[in-house]
Amino acid sequence: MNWLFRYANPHNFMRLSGAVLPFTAIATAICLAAGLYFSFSVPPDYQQGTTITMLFIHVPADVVAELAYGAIAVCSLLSLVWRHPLSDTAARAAAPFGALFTALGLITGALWGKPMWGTYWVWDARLTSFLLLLFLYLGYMALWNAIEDETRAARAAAILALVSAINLPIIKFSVDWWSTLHQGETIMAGKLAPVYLPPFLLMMAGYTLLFLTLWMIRIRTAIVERRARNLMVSA
Amino acid sequence: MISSLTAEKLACARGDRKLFDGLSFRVRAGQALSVVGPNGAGKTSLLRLIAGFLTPVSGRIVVKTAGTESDDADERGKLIGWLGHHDGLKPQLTVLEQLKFYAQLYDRPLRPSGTSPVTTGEESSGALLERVGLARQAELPCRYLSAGQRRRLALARLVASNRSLWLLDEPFAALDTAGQALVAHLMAAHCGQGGIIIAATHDPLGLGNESLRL
Amino acid sequence: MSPFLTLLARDLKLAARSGGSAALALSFFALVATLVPLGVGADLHLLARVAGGILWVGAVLAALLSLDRLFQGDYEDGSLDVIALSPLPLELTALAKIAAHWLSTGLPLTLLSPLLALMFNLPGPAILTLFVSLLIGTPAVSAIGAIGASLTLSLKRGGLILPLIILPLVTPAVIFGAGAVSQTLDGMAAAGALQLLAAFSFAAVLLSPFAAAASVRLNLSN
Amino acid sequence: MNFDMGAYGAYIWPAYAISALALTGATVWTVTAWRAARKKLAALEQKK
Repeated sequence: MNWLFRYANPHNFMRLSGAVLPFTAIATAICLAAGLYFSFSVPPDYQQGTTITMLFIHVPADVVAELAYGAIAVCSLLSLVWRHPLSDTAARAAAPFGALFTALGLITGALWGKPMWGTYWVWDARLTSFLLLLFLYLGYMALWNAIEDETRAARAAAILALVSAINLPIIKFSVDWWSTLHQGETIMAGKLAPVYLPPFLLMMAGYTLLFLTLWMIRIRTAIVERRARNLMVSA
Repeated sequence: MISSLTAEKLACARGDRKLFDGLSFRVRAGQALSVVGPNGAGKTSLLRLIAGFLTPVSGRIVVKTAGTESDDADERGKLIGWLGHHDGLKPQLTVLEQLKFYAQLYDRPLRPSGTSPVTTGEESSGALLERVGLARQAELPCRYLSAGQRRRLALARLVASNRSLWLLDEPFAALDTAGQALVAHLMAAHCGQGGIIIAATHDPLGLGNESLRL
Repeated sequence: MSPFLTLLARDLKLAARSGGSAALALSFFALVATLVPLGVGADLHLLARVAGGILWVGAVLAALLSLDRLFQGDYEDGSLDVIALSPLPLELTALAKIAAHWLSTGLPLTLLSPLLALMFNLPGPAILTLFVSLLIGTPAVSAIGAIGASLTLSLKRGGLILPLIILPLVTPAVIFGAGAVSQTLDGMAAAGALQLLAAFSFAAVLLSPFAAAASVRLNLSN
Repeated sequence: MNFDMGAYGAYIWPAYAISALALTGATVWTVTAWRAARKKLAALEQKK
């Protein structure tokens, strides 16, 4: 674990992230621009028609939403087991972006659903799971904000994140089970034709890189804010 | 039985604020240590550190018992009798119920009054309540107790827990002269049996003990 | 009596004496069940269809009512410090409190449910499924609820944040429980759903004490 | 490039617009907060 701690030290993190950030920012811009270009250059799908373009913004949002929760869970584990303060900062910083991507996944999913099923909201298993994920994010952030003492808030939030991470697959399983019970429909049917892969993969990379970039800036902001606070306290 | 407690270069912080640093002391069996200092100096934090509720930023606490040495907080916790700021009493329970609950929770069930002891030193609930001056209140729900009476019941609970390392936070608070004399008497008896007392207090303990200024 | 049973007995005594939290939960449960027909109409066919879901949701909400005080009372009056130093490990302390909460709310709610189910025109076999599902599912609500209660025990307004934390985590119980009832209604075997519910409940009761103990420990460092 | 989404445009364009708005908003918010924090720290360090 030692190598990890070397980079997890706030000072080293600032240096490392400062060096990496310009590259991720540029890569994000390139991926998103190219992704958008290809999104509007592909032919309509023989089944879904032009709604296939929805896929390029809906699925990446969903994937990043889950990725962010995974990131929070891993950081929480690091924080609880090795008591590393930077992992708390990192976990907290990821939450608002995770919630945002979850919300985007839900909104684009609803807008995709309307032309597909004629209604904005169907209680489809995936959408329902993501709605629950949004509530998990909201609860996590609310707990962070509710507890005044920062170290205690961090540990409490970490426990909640881990409990939720263990429960999340069970929740998804139960929602899938429930959806078969009520003959629900699934939004992602069939395999993606090769012609759609370039925009899909580019948008996927763009969303992921955007999340990583914003996340790093957010962690840096939190570190700088803590330094400023320490200066004010000691002055 | 505990033979000594040693603090080695303890440092304690609350949030970003440092309370104390490099704090070392030793208390031996039969001794009492009073921790004095202004409000906010960290008296309660020191007690919570010893109890294992808080972890020190650096330093360690070593407890010696009959030849073995340990700095494990859980091990230490099994020796501790705790009397905090709050008395830990439920308004809905009667004095006797409350006392019996804590005695059983600490696996030291009290003998019902009027029965004879099975082992030596086993006290009956009635005798214990008599000792702290609450015999007449035995069947009274705790919500009707005065602050001083609540403190007396908390003391009875402390005695019933039969622990050798007493951590007391302001043991004289809320007590009248007679109550303070009772505390002094209980503490002298505890030290007399080879126990250790560490008490955060404004007043000196009156046991000719050492004091630690924070 | 062992320390575990001692704590369990005390918490049950406290629940019985402090205005009867069981009575409050039961009244709330019955009230929710009364409001639903007033809201959706008295169509007995429709009521039978939604009964499983409504009664499960109502039971979960009713059980949540008294949950925020699970550790808070002991925390505020200093009892928790004394309990933490007792021979009883905090994990078992949490388990005792989960058991006390279930015995004083989950179990009474389960016992009341057949009566409310009758008022919802639920047929006999479905009532039995509902009863069994609540019996094996409500312990999970108490157990997961205990995690939330321990995380929010130092908060003055913990009662507001608790449902936000807990409800998403107990959805599997609601899904399997109410699902079992609708399967029975449709003439299918509900054993599969009940087994899933039992597995979820078992895991929750087994694992929650560890999470709750960890968060109680963290709140003692105050 | 083909921007003719046909009848589905009514759903596709709002979805893209909301996504773009939200992600741009998040970026602006993050960068603004970062700059403000940097400025505050710099001011405090100057005072020392």
